[in-house]
Amino acid sequence: MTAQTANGGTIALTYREAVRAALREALEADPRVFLMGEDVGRYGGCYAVSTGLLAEFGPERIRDTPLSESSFVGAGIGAALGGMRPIVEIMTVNFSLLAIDQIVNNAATIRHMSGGQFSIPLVIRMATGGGRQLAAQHSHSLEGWYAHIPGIRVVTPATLEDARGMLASALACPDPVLIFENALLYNDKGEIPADAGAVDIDRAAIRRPGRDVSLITYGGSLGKTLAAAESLAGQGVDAEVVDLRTLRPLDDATILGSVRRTRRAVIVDEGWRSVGIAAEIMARIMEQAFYDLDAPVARVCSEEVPIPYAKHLEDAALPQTDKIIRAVEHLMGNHG
Amino acid sequence: MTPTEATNDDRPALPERAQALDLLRGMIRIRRFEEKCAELYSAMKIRGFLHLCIGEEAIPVGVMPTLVPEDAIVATYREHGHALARGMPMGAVMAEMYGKAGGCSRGRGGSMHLFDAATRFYGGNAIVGGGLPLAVGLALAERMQGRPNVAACFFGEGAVAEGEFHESMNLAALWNLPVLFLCENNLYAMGTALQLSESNTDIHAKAASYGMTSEAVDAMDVLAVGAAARRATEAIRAGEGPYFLELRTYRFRPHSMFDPELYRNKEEVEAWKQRGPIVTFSQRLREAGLLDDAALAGIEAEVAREVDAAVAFAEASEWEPVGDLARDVYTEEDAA
Amino acid sequence: MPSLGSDMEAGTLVEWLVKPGDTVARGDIVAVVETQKGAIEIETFQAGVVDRLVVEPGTEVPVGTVIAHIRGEGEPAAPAPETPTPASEPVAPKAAKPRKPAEPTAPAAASRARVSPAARQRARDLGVDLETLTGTGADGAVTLVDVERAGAAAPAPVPAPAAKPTGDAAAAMRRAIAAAMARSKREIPHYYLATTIDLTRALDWLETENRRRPVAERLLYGALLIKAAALALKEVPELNGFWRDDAFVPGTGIHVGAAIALRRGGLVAPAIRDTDTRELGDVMAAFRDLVQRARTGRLRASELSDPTVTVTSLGENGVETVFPVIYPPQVAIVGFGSVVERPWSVDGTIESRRVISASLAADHRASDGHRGALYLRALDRLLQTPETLA
Amino acid sequence: MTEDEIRAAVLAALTGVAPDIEDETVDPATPFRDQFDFDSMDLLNFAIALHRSLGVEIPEIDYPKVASLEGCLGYLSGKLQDA
Repeated sequence: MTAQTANGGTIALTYREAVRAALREALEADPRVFLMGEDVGRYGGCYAVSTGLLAEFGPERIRDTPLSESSFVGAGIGAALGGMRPIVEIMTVNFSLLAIDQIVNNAATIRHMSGGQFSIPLVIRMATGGGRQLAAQHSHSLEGWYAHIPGIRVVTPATLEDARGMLASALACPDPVLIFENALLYNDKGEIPADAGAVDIDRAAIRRPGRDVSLITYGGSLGKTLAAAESLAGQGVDAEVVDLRTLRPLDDATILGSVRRTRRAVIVDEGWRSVGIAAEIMARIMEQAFYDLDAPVARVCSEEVPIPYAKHLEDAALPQTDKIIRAVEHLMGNHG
Repeated sequence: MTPTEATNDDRPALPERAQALDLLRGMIRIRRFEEKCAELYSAMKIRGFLHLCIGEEAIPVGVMPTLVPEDAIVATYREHGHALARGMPMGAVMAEMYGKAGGCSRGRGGSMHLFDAATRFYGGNAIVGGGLPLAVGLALAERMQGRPNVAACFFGEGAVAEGEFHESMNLAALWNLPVLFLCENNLYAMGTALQLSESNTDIHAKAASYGMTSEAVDAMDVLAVGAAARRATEAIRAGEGPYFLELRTYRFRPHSMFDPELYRNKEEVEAWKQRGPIVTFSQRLREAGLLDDAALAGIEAEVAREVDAAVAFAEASEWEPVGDLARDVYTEEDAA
Repeated sequence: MPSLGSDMEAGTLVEWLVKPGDTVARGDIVAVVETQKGAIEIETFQAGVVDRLVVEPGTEVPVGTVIAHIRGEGEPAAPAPETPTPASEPVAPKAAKPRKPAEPTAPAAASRARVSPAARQRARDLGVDLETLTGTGADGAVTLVDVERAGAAAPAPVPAPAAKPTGDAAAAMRRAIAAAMARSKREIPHYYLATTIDLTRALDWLETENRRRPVAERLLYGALLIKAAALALKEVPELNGFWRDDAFVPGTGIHVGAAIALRRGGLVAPAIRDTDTRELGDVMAAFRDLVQRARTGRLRASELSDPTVTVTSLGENGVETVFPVIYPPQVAIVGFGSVVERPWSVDGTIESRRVISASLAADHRASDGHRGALYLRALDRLLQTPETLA
Repeated sequence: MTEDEIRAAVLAALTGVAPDIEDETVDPATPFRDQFDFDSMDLLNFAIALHRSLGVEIPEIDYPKVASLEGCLGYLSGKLQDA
């Protein structure tokens, strides 16, 4: 449950523990911060992220809500307007659709609609992504949808450092920030510096430098993409892996800088292919780096089906390492 | 649906003259302002949707004196009366109708989205029911910060059909929050009569079922509205939790400017006009010897000057430069 | 005709509820207008006497059209116009049906050869004829590296080490060399300078150095020449960069392209990035790696496009002096001949010394001979203190 | 180490430097420089490859002795017997 201190000033923990540590730190640092959502308190969080926080901080600040996403997300917006720094947890992105009116019509608009008089310093966390055989109402990746909306920020921590550090930056941001935690990552284990703290929420990161092709991804697909890059290295293809980290605003400079170096790009996105964030990134590459390209930009996305239950079908529906490798092989043609 | 007359005995006692004339002036001020808006709309100075509250003026004028400046207000898209009664400058409101930079929302909101930080006026919200969760959250923020303030939330009876209404009733009652719910029941949600949309048309009974105090009020009587609002705010400030007022009223004008009123007949409208809040209150004041022609003419002249000045202010106000289009989407303007 | 909504463009006057001479108050209903949403009663915002009704019932008029005159109290009656105002004319029906999309009149363009955008751009720079190239990219597309190889006059090496360029490919390369070099000679006004440099001290230092180095880390004097050429460019930066769009564009960093002859003909000049800042051993390692990969067909596209200047040496073949051709869009190329023993005056005494001929071909649009001479002098000076090049 | 093994190692080093060389076409007496267009870099790479596969360190001064297949085989078998 608690992170163990290891030698060399690092601690070993899981992604879940990293998020919890970030929540604890935020609650300790600022009395205006509180956590609100379904089963965040007594149950300990649907994904056990907030386990133990109720005992530490009490029911006023670890606030169980009824199953009414629209009103508690709206209440989070109202509380932010009223001077608080709410963290609202929605169990999964699919349930956020019950609150989409509040997110899109209120959280995203009020600053602009009020001529800049009111900011919404609100953080909404939610689980996203498939791969757990939870079928078509608990497995989708709609973060790209939210990235369509001006007025909100969308971040997708894929590493332990980001799980630990993005929350503090999101809370410091005066505008609404949506944090999408891919549920498959919660059990990821690793070591981070014991003093790991806030990280920026503006920039993409190059997780693996390479010269031959840019693999651009985020969230739950980062691990699969890095695995693909390692495998490709054995074939003499030196792939660069870009972790977007933030889907809105997109870090054009890092994305385009990478593509200009490698001249080839594959976008890996767990969202559906049509009209997704992958399409947006491809469009930006066409607009700004067309003459640097040596191959058509490719993408590996989820197949266009509601995510099915059976494992082999679900696996086939989601981006996988071998699909990424095949896409890269095609782009590379006969080049070594 | 025809109005039912309250008997003379039910009516609240008249206040002293100065206060009574303030109430009358407040209602006339809203009426004349909105009549000017209709004219300016026809002349294409004001565009978009324009929803007038003519006939419903007793509600904002009755409620606002019971609120203190620290209280928070959430209103609907039919909110000119609320904004003016709350004390927002008429010139800034009119300039907003024009879409000018001098408007209370810098021309970003228009008629439906009047905002004002100085008076804690959190906007006209043009999503039916969308403002209720905000008011719940504002009340939560007051409670969590140990402040004694009320979040007053105006909405129409059409909102009662929305899920957000019920979620918000439940949440406010469950958490015992200081919300004053003000349901302006004018009998028609656009063109759909209440009995065509609600299985139980007794709206205050729905609120009562959530375990909060609830009253139905003759909202054509500014004194009745004021008395009910005072009972409600006192109870809320005493820590008794949310309070619900069903304010029975009628709009004399169509839903918006572009409405042929196919859904109600002239006789019904005429019958309600006989009970108009301005005409009945004026009559009562005359009978009590508190108002004569000269005093009324004085009020009208004073209001006419204010309306003219507001129009002049709006006309003289600058247009926001298009170069500033993207301002106030994010607090720091660095997002793509 | 009052505007009742942003989407209302016109209204049809259905009925007048007043007639001339009637007195009207502000807010009175005066007419009924049919709109796309149905009939709506029109109120007047003006009190007075109806002077004249302008629009006849049944007429559709655009928003903003005067439909009646109301005379305020005390105002004189308006004279009746002799002809109807244009604004009161009926609205012309809007263009009815959407037109069918026009049939395409031009035949669809013949599908053109698959060439990547980067390759197409580079081919234009180098004057490489794309028709002559065989693509190695996705779906057989010509890629930047294909163009670079062609532009550098190299037979297209393919990744499999055993594969050999075919006769066709070699011929295509020859044509590509022709294009690139012809462009250079056509467009670039070359000037040539040469000097002889005493290399004795440098070679002695190198022999000592190599005795203490393991075989895999041994240095060739070529690495010393490359490093010296790079450092000298820091003193004459106008030789390091490109001529583009009628202007000199300085290189970002000094990336020396090392000309490497391929075994069956042809030549490539891949970059040793940031040559000036690398240690000599590192320059040697990079140089050796490039030669190895160039001769086994494993260069990367960026290595061929990165150079900001080129160094070529033909000394091993006994050539005394090189008169090199600039590789566009670069603006300079440095050539070295053979190391030969010559009688040489040292402090007034004739000695046998090992010397080398260094030459510079530079683009006269970007620099002048004076600067070129300073460059060769710097090169000479640097090679006299080989330990500072380490 | 047999002569055949040494020969195989030398040919492998040779084709590593110059993939287009076919074993059976190597003339034993003609220097690599004349036969395959070898330059000093190729010779260095060749020496490094032999060092890796056979563990024989060839000093720079001995490069002329390994400049042909024949010379190379003789030089190496001598070196390896010494060891």
